[in-house]
Amino acid sequence: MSGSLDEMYRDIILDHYRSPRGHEPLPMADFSTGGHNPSCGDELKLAVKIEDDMVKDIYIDCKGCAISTASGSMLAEVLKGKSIAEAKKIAAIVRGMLKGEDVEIPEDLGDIDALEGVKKFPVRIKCALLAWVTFMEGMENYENGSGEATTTSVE
Amino acid sequence: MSGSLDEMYRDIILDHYRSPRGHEPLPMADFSTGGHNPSCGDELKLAVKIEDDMVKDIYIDCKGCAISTASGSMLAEVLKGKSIAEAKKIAAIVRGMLKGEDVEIPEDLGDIDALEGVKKFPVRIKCALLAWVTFMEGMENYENGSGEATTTSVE
Amino acid sequence: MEQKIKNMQHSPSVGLLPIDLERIRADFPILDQIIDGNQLVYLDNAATTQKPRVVINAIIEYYRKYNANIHRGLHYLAEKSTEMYEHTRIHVADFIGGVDPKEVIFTRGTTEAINLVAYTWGEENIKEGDEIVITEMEHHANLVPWIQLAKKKKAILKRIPITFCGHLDQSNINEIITSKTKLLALTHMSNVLGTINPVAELTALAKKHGAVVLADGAQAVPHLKVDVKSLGVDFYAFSSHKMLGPTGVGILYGKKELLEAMPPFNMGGEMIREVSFDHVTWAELPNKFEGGTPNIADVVAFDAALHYLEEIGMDNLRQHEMDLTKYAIEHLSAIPGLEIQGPREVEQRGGVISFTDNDLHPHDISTFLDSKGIAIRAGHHCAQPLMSILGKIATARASLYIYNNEADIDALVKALKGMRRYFGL
Amino acid sequence: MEQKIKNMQHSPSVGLLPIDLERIRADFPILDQIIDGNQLVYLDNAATTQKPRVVINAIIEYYRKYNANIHRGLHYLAEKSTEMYEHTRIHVADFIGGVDPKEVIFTRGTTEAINLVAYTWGEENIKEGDEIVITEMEHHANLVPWIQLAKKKKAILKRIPITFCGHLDQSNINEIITSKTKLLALTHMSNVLGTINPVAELTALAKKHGAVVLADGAQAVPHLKVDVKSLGVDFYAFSSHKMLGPTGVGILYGKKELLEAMPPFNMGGEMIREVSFDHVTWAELPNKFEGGTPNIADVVAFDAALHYLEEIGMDNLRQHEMDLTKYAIEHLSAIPGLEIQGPREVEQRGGVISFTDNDLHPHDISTFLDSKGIAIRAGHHCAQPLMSILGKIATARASLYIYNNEADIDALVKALKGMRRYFGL
Ligand SMILES: Cc1ncc(COP(=O)(O)O)c(C=O)c1O
Ligand SMILES: Cc1ncc(COP(=O)(O)O)c(C=O)c1O
Repeated sequence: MSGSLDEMYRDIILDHYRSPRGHEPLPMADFSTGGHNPSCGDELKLAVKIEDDMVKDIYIDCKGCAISTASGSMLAEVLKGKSIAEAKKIAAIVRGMLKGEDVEIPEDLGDIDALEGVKKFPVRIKCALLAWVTFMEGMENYENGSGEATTTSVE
Repeated sequence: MSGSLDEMYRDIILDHYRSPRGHEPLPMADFSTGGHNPSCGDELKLAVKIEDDMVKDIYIDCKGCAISTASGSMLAEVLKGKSIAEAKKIAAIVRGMLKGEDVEIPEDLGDIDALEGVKKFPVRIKCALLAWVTFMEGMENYENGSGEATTTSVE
Repeated sequence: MEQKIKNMQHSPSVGLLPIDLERIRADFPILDQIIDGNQLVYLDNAATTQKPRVVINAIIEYYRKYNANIHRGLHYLAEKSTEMYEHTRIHVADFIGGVDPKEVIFTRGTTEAINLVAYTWGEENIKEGDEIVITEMEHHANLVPWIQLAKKKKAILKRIPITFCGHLDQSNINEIITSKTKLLALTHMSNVLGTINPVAELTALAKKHGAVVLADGAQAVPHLKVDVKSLGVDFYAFSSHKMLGPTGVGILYGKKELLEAMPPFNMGGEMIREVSFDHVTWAELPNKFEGGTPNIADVVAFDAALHYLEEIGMDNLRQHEMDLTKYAIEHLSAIPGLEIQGPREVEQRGGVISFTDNDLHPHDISTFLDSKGIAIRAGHHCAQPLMSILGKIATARASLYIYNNEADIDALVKALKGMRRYFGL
Repeated sequence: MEQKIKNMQHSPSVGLLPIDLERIRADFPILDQIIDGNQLVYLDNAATTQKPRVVINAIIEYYRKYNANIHRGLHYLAEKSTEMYEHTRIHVADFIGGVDPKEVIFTRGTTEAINLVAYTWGEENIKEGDEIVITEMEHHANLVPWIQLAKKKKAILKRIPITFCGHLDQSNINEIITSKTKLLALTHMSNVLGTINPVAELTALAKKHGAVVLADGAQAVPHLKVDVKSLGVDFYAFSSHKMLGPTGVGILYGKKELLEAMPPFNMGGEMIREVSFDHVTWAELPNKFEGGTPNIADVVAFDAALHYLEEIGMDNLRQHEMDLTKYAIEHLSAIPGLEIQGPREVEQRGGVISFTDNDLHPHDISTFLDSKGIAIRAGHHCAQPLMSILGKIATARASLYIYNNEADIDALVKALKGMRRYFGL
């Protein structure tokens, strides 16, 4: 393998995997959407409550591997309480980082830089990406006023 | 190559190639037919005059290589004057010999055993075969009363 | 390595076999690999197998001494390479039970072999309302072409379900295979469950209704003695790379009458008889289906793979794999949280062992095992519909071949035990 | 051998080149062959080329160290082999002028590449009454698929004729390529005449009428610097085995918009996104067109062939072949009874030299030369319609590549002179 195991499965990742955040159902969500990684079979449900242009609360449930579960959990933790603009910016940064673009992770993003270890495992990058691109697409649909739940895919 | 050059191009073959027999036009033929080897482009015209169940005369013209030309020339020489039954038997023997079957060439067939050298050059066997199978098919059509000229192919 | 071979010699189950596992392992250069400090344990054989030295050498020898384009050449190299290429065809014909070499078509792999049938026989013979029967355990290669053909022709796709134990469920078979069935397409051995299907029996039933039968032998020919004539199938497909041979070579066996009646597939050189701008006639079998320059070197080298398998003996190979599969299933079953798919009885299955962990995703299992030098596969194994039927999003799959030994299984089992600890479960 | 290399060093035309022919020849193990007492003179390069040691070694190395199935594996070998396979794709994209690697599809060869387009783009886009334009000098691979498609769709096949000198005759080109033209399919370099066709120019004309253009680059990419973007073509096909690479690998370049809109070809693993029993969606480019296990080892080794060609430099290679073609045409023309086909000017042609003897059939020529260790090809070269236009039943063809030298030509010329004596002419 290209990287050492502990580089990917850092303690923070394993912690998020074992006790994922954002697991409390969110019945009054403003939008809910789904993510799917056909080549892995991973499936993800995401619901977001918006208030005053803020991401008030996030529900996320991932039937997937440690990486996609932890990544989704981190998303829930980090984006909760952020303004929509901030949340979108952060999601774009994480996506860019995972895709190997030259972006810098702001210091205050807490656990998220633990995802960088995944980059050494090219096949697993899409696992880490799933939650973030699902959020981005869901948010875009919400802002465009399309209330329909869609399914975002990564390949 | 699998055999030595002189094994295939025996003097007898080269002699038949340089002065092919059966080249005199046969205007009153009882049947005429054509042969074709698509992979080589070889083309052959054959006409036969029958009298009293005898192969009275043969015209053969081959636009082909030394082997197919010589083989056709030998056919004209050997089959001329034979009874239909005999001619058919000889053609079958030559075809069998070229196809590697366990047949014996009667001694009185003259030059024909010179064709045996061709067997060492698998790709050239069909060249030697062309005249003989064309004759056999033409004769069969004639005997079945189908007067139409057909084209026989070897592959 | 030393250590492992010693283990083997002490193992009664394998030690009794008339095969010399130590010698066999030494024939496969890649097995000596050290990856990140771990000796390679290769258990991804259902995906592709490793190659013995004789196969690699056959490729080298071909390119060093005989390389030329085949069929039309009148020079020494062209004659030699044609002869070698055609020799493999004769060998394959013999290997699958003594068919006519004209009935053996070289393709890129199983996938192309099945698509060939779909594009030619299928295109001409499947009509609106006809029924195509497949099974729920098909690999995408023996599924997607038929789904698409059925859609195009407005034909009906019916499927034979599977039981909880991973066998074909034949309880309603007479409602599934009927006089409306035009094609039965089924796998001989499942690449997920390991199940060996009763191909001869189902073929006999399909034949009673006049259907054509295609069997996907990608996982069967490498592991079982296969006789396509006694199976009775019309078409049979498999891949060289899954049976010690090079990548890029597959075989379609087809009954002569069917192949002769079918239109050609890839059109170009070698597959024609005569071409003018407005009319084309086709070459005889098998050339009609091998348009263009084939994968000559690898077809030639595949011969060496067949020889190698014959030297071992397919019966010995099968016995070794049954013993090892039994050993593996026993030891894997003892690991808490692990669930094994497919039949338990080794007589009814091959050495493809799919498993899941109650808590861990197969991808994490595979990545973890990789860190110990153990190569398995994780995912849907190109059988997405089967995954949903099994209620799994994916499985981990360890798959065996002739060079695997008990030490490989021991390494797998030991690593899996450590895994749950690593993930804190 | 010694003798020949000495000859080379004395040859001014080749001696001036920035290539070291002696070193190049030493890279090709097969060139040392003694056949029936004669040193091999290999002049059948248009059929297939020989392989340098680096290519053979790349295959060995792949099987000894990296062999695994690609794309889905989460273990070291699978990651490595996927990376190597995809690396070749990037290299090919660069080699043909810097296209998007997604636009590079691996096939078995040129034939499959063209058939892929016929079965997918052609099947969907050619309608009754549409016109497909080809040339009179097409190889069957770029002819039979279009003849059959035209027949099936009731489309019209039109052709660009050739002049006596073996060029495309453009005098009526505006009546041939019109607004009815849906596809222009033409060869970049003729495998019989050697003619290099004005692909960019004709593509521009076809594009004015909104047609799609496919160029058959099987004989061009190995010998010329090709930039598919500046040619402007939509599809471009070529084969690894004709440019020092292994057999069993071909390339289809296609413009992304077209490839994306096309249905897939061979269906099975790796080319799907999601499969259920009644619905299938396709993977993204390039996977959509690479169903099943590809010819991994040979794609990986093709990379070494590209490197080798780049090290020589395509411009140097072309210069060497022009010099040698000139030398060959000069000396062959001086043989009584010999007729050479195709353009005389080496700037307008490649090193494919077809010739006939007034009295001898090409098969006899080829067999005779073979007895001297000289490998040429004789026949219709998979271009039967061109043969009838030339009024020949077949031709003999000597074709050059980078490792050929003047000694090879000298041997050919000497043998041809002896030949007429042998046959008593
Ligand atoms: C001009 C041309 N097109 C197509 C082909 C077919 O290539 P392949 O046999 O590699 O598919 C050839 C070679 O035979 C060729 O010379
Ligand atoms: C049962 C089965 N069918 C078909 C295939 C496809 O074989 P290939 O990828 O060699 O075309 C495979 C292997 O992946 C398989 O296991």
